[in-house]
Amino acid sequence: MRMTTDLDAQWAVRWVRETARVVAENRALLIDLDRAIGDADHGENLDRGFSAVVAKLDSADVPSTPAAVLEQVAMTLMSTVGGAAGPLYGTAFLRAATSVGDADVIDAETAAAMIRAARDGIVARGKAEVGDKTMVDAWTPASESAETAAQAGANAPDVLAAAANAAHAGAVATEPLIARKGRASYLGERSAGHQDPGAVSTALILQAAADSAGGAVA
Amino acid sequence: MRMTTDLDAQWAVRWVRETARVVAENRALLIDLDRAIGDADHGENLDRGFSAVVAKLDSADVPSTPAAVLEQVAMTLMSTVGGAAGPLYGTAFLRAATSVGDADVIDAETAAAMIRAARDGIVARGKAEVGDKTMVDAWTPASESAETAAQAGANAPDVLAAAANAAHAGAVATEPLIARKGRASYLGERSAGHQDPGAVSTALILQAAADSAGGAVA
Amino acid sequence: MKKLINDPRAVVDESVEGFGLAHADLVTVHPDPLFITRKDAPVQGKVGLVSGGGSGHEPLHAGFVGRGMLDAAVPGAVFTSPTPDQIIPATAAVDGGAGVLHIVKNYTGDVLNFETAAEMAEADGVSVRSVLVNDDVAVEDSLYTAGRRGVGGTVFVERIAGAAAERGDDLDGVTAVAQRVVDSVRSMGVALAACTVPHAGVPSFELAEDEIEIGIGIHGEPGRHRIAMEDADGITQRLLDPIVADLRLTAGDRTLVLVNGMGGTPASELYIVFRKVAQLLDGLGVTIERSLVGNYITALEMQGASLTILRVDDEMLELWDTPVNTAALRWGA
Amino acid sequence: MKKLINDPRAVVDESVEGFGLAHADLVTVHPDPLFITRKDAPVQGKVGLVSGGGSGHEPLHAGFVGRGMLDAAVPGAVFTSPTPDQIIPATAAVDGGAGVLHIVKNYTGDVLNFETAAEMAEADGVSVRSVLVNDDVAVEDSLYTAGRRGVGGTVFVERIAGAAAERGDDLDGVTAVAQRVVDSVRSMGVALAACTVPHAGVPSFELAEDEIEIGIGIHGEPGRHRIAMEDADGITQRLLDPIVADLRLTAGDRTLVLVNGMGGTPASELYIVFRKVAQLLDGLGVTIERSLVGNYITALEMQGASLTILRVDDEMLELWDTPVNTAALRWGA
Ligand SMILES: Nc1ncnc2c1ncn2[C@@H]1O[C@H](COP(=O)(O)OP(=O)(O)O)[C@@H](O)[C@H]1O
Ligand SMILES: Nc1ncnc2c1ncn2[C@@H]1O[C@H](COP(=O)(O)OP(=O)(O)O)[C@@H](O)[C@H]1O
Ligand SMILES: [Mg+2]
Ligand SMILES: [Mg+2]
Ligand SMILES: [Mg+2]
Ligand SMILES: [Mg+2]
Repeated sequence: MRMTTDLDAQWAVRWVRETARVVAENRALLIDLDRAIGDADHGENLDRGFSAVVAKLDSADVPSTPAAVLEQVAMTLMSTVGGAAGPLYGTAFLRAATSVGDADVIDAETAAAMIRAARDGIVARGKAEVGDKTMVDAWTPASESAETAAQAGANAPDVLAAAANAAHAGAVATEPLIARKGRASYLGERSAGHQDPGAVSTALILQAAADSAGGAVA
Repeated sequence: MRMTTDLDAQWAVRWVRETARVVAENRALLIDLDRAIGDADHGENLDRGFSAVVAKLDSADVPSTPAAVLEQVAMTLMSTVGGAAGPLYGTAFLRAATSVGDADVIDAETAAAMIRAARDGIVARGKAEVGDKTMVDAWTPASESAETAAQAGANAPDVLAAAANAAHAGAVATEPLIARKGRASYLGERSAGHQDPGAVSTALILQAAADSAGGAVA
Repeated sequence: MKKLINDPRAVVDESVEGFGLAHADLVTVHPDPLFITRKDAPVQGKVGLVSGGGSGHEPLHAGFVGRGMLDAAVPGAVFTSPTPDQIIPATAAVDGGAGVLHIVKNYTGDVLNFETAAEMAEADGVSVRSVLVNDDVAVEDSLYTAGRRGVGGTVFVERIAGAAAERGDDLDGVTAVAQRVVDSVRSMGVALAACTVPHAGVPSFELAEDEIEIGIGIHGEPGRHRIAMEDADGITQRLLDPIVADLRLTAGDRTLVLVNGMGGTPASELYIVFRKVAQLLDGLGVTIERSLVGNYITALEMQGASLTILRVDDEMLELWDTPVNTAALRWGA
Repeated sequence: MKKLINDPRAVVDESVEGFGLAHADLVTVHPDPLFITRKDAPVQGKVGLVSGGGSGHEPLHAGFVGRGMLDAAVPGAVFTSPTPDQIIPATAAVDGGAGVLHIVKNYTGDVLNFETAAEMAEADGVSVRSVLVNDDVAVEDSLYTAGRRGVGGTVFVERIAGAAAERGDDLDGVTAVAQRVVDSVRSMGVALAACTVPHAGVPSFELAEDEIEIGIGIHGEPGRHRIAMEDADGITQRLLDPIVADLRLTAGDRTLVLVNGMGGTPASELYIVFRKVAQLLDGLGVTIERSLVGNYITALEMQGASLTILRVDDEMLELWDTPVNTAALRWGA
């Protein structure tokens, strides 16, 4: 069982390629969400970033551990995305890589710890709290659900699936909130009524993680 | 008969006041015509000019001869209208004044000569020929019809009415023409299909002259 | 129509008043009749330079009043040439005894009003010469038009003639330099969207989302023809080609280039156009000695650009580089 | 969307390339990673000034690179802050041994990317300080926002800190001057019509024909509230009041005023706004010592304006008046 469900470097590669695909597919949606309460670049920024990530994977030898893949993703995002999302997602992938260490495969608990590390990195960089209408509102329930699933004995793919589901719900739940961090906060009460673009992209990224692992997603 | 139909200084005053009125009334029309093949200011320019003419009449003793009234109109138009129409109409009224001399009243022949002088002044300033799609295309038939009417024994009001009718027809006839003078000439063939704003305003001005004289206009 | 204005009829007066307040160190605004002179006018012994025209082309002309450029600017109503009763006192106010040059853009209204003013100023004892700027290659200079329009080339004429006047050239000399610039400068413009004249209240023409107007002037008038939208490089080629042809530019020629915004175009787009102009001229072996990129002669908030190229010689370049101190063009001071 | 561009993704690269070609005497463009330095960088012994941010605000920042202002500008994608891998080499390239000041507009993205870059540049042995510009009074500086945005005040910070660096102040001194400007400058903006981000292709918001947005920033984002269209004098009052209140301007205060166009607003309208600002400040007994009116920090082709007021003292004014030679701000040189 362990042999088939733990996550290796190939999974990490599939994850980022799948992320690039869904980000490209949802580029216009993310731009539109950001247009409503921000500056209309979130979809473009992530598309540019993950395209670069894929280009990098295509051009060089694929790193041999999941952490090495994630670190390469982190560096590429940091140097190509820009804006708020660049450093935040960059930090998330960097912390995720660090938390995984030099293991060849990621089991359920490590997967949950990896998501927690990513989430904590974002909070450390951006200082947002739950309810501020940011990607933290997707990462925090994702991390909690992942931990719950891991404790309940789920395998790694299912841990990711739990995280993805919670992230989706968290993203949807940002709609009525009034933003208190990031660009949307300038709008005050006018920020209510729209989902946060970063929370939505977080859900897409975690969904890609689960899909690449073959986890059972609701 | 002569006592009642010849045109005195009061007629000249009525003429310019009536012109101010119809120009204000047709301001948007003249702007629109100029917007199509020029720069959208003809109505505004004439409205500004004739408003100033009226203000001048209101503020000072009314000159005692028709020529003196017309000369005052000429100077005011020259200093308030600007653009192509300012110097052209200014010259027209100045030449009209000169042609009338210091007579107290204008009879039919003088009226025809006055229109001829105005028309010739415009041609001298602007160098346009009939068919160039300018105000000359209204003034020229107006002047010819006025002369024909005067030779046929019409009284001064009817001379003006003949001029006004011909000016109207001349203005309408500019529609299919391709402009060769003024701003509309820059459009080349695209200038066809619109009446020339200056020809239309000429018809309005001559119509006002006739109306103020009580001439029988068709 | 949404504009940062009060009464549409007060636009020019209020705007020029604000200009005078913002640049009180450079200019004096004479309110009635309206004209603007450089602070230290008349400069004794120097030829005075007067230009003017309809408003709505800012910074032209008031933005070019000051040392090394114009002595007076005479603004008319929006897109309407000024009247002689403004031009005459402006001319008198800048006559330092060496006479005055009128720089007139070739439009019937401008020509007629400046002509009248020049005659009357002469009658008042001022020596007046005129040059007609007619650089727009979109308009054929033929029997069938009022002649080519004066557009972006005006900036070069005002600057280089202004430098010649500052250098101390006499009236004939300044006139000759100005005429030399007129003879060597050509322009071509494009509009992506029309402008709205305040007193008209509606756009001067309507363009579909995929149409542009080629060969536009600076008065919101429609252009020579309407074509399907193209990319910046394609449009730039369309602006450049007729200028190169008309000026007969060939390898070894030296030029001064203006990529001008019509008022509503971001600077970033103008630089994309300049990039292509530089590449294309480089390909022809033509050198760009100096350049300007920005809003220099506009049509209110029109979206679009124009390209102006002047073939320069050593003297023009030397004059170009002398100090100039105006609201919109400044160096060496 | 109609723009003078080629590929929407190449807008920044091509525009900066054109900028470099047009101002080859002033700047060097480093293409990959993209940043712009002043021609003679690094100036030995002088504190280096680096600023940057999303593109689309031109002439900010590249237009302010040159003597007496910035040593380097780092442009991100449109409305997107640049990345550390651009900021780090830009910082290194302008370090003349006296350290480098980062001038950062207060947006989460800018703050995070410059923070990272500063840390890494420090690790590489460059002394780096930062100032955060946060002058926009439309945004409450409270627990409930990301803090006030950096807008027009940036121009004053870059200029005055740049002058201090040119004067030879050390890194602490330049930082202190910059911080003093930040502490004394406030801004407020209005939009009449939105802009269109090239990669988005649709306007960033929709306004009815009789609506305006008050309290907008420079990223095409909606403002604090939407009100019915007013005349220029009324709008100007709305921009001025919160600034006067926040700065506690009172009779006898001396100021530097910027009436800034957002990219699609004619200069004539900006001067109408300036006229009212001058009248209102005069009524308060507040002096305008110097002023700028024009497009200095834009949001693509947005229609609208912002007002920035800096309370100045003798030293700031003296620094302001020293020579500056950049593409967009130039005097005494
Ligand atoms: N302080 C913060 N902490 C966490 N997430 C943040 C913070 N600020 C912004 N974000 C996230 O970043 C997203 C915006 O990213 P993006 O549009 O790429 O950057 P920018 O706001 O610089 O244009 C927001 O939707 C939000 O989820
Ligand atoms: N050379 C000319 N001769 C006669 N009339 C002319 C000439 N040029 C222009 N016009 C007339 O002037 C009218 C335009 O006037 P107006 O719009 O007030 O001035 P402008 O063209 O300067 O904006 C044209 O419709 C035309 O009738
Ligand atoms: Mg964004
Ligand atoms: Mg007209
Ligand atoms: Mg006109
Ligand atoms: Mg952004």
